[in-house]
Amino acid sequence: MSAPTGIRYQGELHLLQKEIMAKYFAEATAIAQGNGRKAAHLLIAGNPVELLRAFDVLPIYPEVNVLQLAVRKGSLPFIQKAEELGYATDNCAYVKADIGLFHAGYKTPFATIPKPDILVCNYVGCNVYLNWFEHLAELTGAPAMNIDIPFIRTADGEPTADDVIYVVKQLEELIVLLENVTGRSLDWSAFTKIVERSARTGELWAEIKAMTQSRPAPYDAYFDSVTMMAPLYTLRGTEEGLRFFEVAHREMAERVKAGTGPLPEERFRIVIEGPPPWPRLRVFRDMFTRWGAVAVASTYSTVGGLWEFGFRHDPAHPLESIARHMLSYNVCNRTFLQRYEQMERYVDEWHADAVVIHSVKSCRLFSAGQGDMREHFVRDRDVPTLLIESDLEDPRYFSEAQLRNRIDAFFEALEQRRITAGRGAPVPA
Amino acid sequence: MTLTLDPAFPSARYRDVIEDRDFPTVRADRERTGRAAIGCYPVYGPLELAHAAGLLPVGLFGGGNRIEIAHADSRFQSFICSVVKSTMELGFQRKLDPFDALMFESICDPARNLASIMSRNFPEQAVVYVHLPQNMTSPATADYLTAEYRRVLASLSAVTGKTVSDDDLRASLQAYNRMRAALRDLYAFRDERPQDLATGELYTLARLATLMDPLDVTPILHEALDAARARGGRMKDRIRVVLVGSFCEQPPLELIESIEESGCYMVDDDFLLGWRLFRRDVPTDGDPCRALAVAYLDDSVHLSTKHDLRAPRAKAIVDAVREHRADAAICLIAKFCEPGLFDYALYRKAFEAEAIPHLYLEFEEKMWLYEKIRTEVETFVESMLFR
Amino acid sequence: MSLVAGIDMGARSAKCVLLEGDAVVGRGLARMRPDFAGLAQDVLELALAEAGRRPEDVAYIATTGLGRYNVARRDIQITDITCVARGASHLFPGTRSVIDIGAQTTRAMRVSEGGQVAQFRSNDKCAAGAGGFAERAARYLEVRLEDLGELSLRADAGEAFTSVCAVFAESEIINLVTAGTSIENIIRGIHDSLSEKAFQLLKRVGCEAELTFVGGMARQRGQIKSLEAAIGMPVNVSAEPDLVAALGAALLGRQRYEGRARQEAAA
Amino acid sequence: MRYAAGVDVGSTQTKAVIVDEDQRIIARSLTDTGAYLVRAADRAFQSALDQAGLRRDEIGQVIGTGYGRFKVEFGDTQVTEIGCHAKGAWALIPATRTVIDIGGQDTKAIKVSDRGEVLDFAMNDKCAAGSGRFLTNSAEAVGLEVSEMGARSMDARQPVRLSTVCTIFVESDILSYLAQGKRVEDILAGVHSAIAARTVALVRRVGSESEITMTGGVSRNMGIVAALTEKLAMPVNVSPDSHFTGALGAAIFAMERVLAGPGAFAPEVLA
Repeated sequence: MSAPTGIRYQGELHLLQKEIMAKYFAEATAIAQGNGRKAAHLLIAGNPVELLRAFDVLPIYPEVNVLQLAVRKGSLPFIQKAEELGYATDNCAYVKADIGLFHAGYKTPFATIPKPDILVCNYVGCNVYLNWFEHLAELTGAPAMNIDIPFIRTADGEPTADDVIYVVKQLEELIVLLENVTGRSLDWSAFTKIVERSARTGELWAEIKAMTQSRPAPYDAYFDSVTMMAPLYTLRGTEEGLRFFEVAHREMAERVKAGTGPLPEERFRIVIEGPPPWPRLRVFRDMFTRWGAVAVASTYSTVGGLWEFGFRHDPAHPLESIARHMLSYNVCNRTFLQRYEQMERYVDEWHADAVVIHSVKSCRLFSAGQGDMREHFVRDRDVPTLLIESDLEDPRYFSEAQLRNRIDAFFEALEQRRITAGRGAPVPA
Repeated sequence: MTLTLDPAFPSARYRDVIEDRDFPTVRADRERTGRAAIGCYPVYGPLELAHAAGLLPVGLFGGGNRIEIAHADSRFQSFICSVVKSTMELGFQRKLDPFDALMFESICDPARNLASIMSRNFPEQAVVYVHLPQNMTSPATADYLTAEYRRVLASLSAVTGKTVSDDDLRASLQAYNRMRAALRDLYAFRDERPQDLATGELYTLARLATLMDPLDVTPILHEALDAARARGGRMKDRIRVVLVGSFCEQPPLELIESIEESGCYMVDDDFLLGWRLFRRDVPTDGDPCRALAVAYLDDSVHLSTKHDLRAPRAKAIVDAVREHRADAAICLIAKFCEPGLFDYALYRKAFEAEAIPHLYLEFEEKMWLYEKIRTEVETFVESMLFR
Repeated sequence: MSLVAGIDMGARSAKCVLLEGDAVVGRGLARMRPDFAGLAQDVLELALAEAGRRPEDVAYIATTGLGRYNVARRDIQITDITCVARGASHLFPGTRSVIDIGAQTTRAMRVSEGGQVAQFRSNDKCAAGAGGFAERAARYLEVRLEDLGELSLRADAGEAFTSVCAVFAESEIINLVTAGTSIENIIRGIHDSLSEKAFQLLKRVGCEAELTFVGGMARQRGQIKSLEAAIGMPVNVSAEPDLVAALGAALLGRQRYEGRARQEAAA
Repeated sequence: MRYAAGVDVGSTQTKAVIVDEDQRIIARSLTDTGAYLVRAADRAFQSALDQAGLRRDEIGQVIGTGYGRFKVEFGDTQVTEIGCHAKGAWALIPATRTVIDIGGQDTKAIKVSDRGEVLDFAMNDKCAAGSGRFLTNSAEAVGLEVSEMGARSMDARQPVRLSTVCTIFVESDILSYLAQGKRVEDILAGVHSAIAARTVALVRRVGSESEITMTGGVSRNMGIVAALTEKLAMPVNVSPDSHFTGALGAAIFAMERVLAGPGAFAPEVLA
């Protein structure tokens, strides 16, 4: 049923990304083969990767590993392995794939994932993270720590003073734990340099994101942003990571100047909410490409951190700025209504025609209640909004015919209104 | 006649009350005392704070199987558990009007989003959100939770306009201590003489305790214990089971009854667990907010929404089976409940390691037909009795 | 000598097995209809007719299946899971695992030596792979249900079905036909997806040899082959795989009946 | 006189309609889809042509719609059934502002402008619960034809309450009720009310503006129409041609293109 568009989405940047990610996975494999370096498993939402880098501990994100599996169409057997062990069909498929991966010796087509020397559960919004790392702790026996990040819950939408103190104290405890695991003490000046690089990376990333405000958008802020997200988490704070974003910034700025976009023609500017369907990403993107629909902004690209509205890491107060990053500068730890506001800014400041909500079964943090979100945008904001469902990891929940039908109907209606606007209504028989 | 339907037993008076989503006990309390009420979403919240602030804390356990979901599934998808939807539905059907405020806690992702969505759709109710900590190993956590409780207390007294003294708090701690102690006694009695206290009866009483002021309900619990003691039922040929997985969304009373009548005695369960979470009384000397915080961190029973790296829950369940001399465990898990479903994977591993027979069942509060579950429980019991 | 009847009031049909000692002397089968009591009577009479016996020869009736409580004249009702396990290990004493694919539900069981259920699991919502799916598929593909088995054996490759929901799986069938996939390969794909789902359940209760395959779908040779391929071991299949629950009921009924007789003799 | 046609390849049935320049229906045909979509489309179109006494080359434009719209190989282009049901319902009953269509796998509620354009639409989520297939399976469970359900359900006394809208598990619910000795009529009424409840929830998403028109084959089930009317507390239009609404909408889009030439609406896609 799929209609391949034959459009080549890959640019310079995608090639560079492939290269540095391959290098990253080679490092991971080397650790798995016992080169003595330490690896920590942590999670993407509001990740405190700077601290790990300060101890030369390689950050391993189970989410990145399992989405790689899904993109390579290899996630299902791992999911099923976990289901044999008693995990339910309704459990998050990211977790199931990772558990399956553990039982398969962490061997993947792209890397051998090292077992964790330490489990850092940065509990930033997602409650499933807690179950996930609890199970990994049970399976691997690695030392584990929950970093408890109080959720945004006050009228002003900001963390409380006590929240910041609490998180900073926990980060100090994490430092002690890392010192025990690595047998070295924290080199503060090296650490502040890393935070400094994170700040500059954030600056570049924020500017890159602002570029999609221009017409046409130089890149797709959903399908192409994911290309830039992996380095943002795995390499943030490193020289190489910083270089990647300098290259990205240059390439995108040139595209803006040249007025080139990802598609031959930008017919619809959309904001996409929710994680992508990794198992069928290309097919899914083609469904939008057929209509000349380009994402100018996406909430998913702010899972790891929300930089476009001004947050930067602060080398002068490294721990406190990391705490603030975890507490309030990522989409996961903000309230559902704050996400509405974020999307409204995207619609207004990025000049979008419509909102597309991709609801994934696995991730309730994102999806639970998106019907209300649709309601808000359609009723209160009069923004055409489409709600579609599949999953981010489990191919069994991707119903191609159904998705195509809804996406076609949605853009058909937008286009029909454009065409008939101003023209007299045809008289029915 | 089954025990549960014994009209002379105190719980029989409340069988309908606990399923009535017009909240008669709450309306009666307001008429008598004129005080406002706060609906408390499961699993656990600091009820004492609300009580001290002059609110009647009321357990909000969804819509049960009498409410038809007509609006809420336009907000929440098919893969979201029923209690989230039915709570929203209660709002749309104006059933939450008796409440001036609603309390939600950081128990799972859908519940957290629900708190936001409720505040958007029903601004007339103040939404109080409590972030319960998940780092049980840090010395900083007790300070955090104490501060959090002070913050919550402030927003609660903002609802009633009452300034709360530490003595007010101590009085409330005491009231809930007594209520929880009475429930502990009833649970201990059922463990000892399950033939004289059916789970349906115990559940009705425990559920009633979530709908009334602790000061008013405790005498009823005492009365029930005496009535049960006075019975002299014959022990039936049934297996003793520990039931886990129903700590948040609640199964219909009829389901609890048909499970027991399919041939087992429930000698322990986790129904309404948040309302009887503490192992012993909360100390009433010293800083009451800190006492309540420490009780949650260090002195509460295992809970699927509390991730304590010091004490694996699977071990706690296995201990419970031993402690209650149970023959088996039944995992009765709410459909789409991620905390419950994740825990099952760990429980199953532990049960198999310990050779404890177990049965896995899924339920929904809005269930109406129990044939499938009945068949599975009967089979399970048959397989144990004819072993 | 008196007879013991096992009546299985199943989802799509009612079945009856008459036991005289160890021998099955009568069988009855009728399609489901709303009037359960009458239906039970019919299958019993069909069985009696085959056995050439009269109703008063029936000393004991054990019922099972969804409508087990709807037979007034029953002596005992037992769940179909217990009965299937007992029936399977009577037919194949080596049975340690059982897969039961009926019209409505797919079930996997681990059974003990005596034929008691040790662990079992039924298909849950959104993983509904049961015989009904194959029935509807047959209608789509314009072939007779009883031909599915043979057609599937002629497949050169099985088409994988990814959807967990049988409703969407049906639309996948249409897509496959449109894409020009051969009927044989599609049917093989249907059998494979039922096998896959059954195997997933079996793995959850623990798979041990010997495996006995019962239920209506076990009548289709293609389904048997596909299941053996999926699990990677041979499966036992009896001549009348959809009568196993009724047989189990009769056997358990006889056990109770004889026990009672012994007690009376002792008294 | 110029003519245009619409062919609606649905998951259960395929419909074809031919209209003239005044958008009058001059031929309509209906056939079971089965698994061979291309054949079904051709069959339906041919019998409509025979009925109208026209040759293929006399049809200016043909637009395909429905799940199998890409299989209308002789068609000039495709429009989704959402667009076509809106257009068709508006053509049949111009006052229509909300359209309800219960399809085999998808139930739709569509908000329509006074020009027959889609303003908003809502469909059942990923789960096929409460769709048309739910009816088929329910009919099987009580041993009836789908076409018999509506009339039978009108004799209900105490409709049962189903515990699921899952298309797969409704059968076991129904059997449990039969086991409890419930009347078939009461069970059918329960089935209809369950579907109506799901559908009304969808209608609320787009806003239940009058007038409401129900389209598609299921609209011939008087039991469901009654349940919908009751739950919506407002009348529901059903045109005698409601079964052909999708095909009619497609035919009208096709005729607009015939009359206005390029520029009239039909979706343009890049690839």
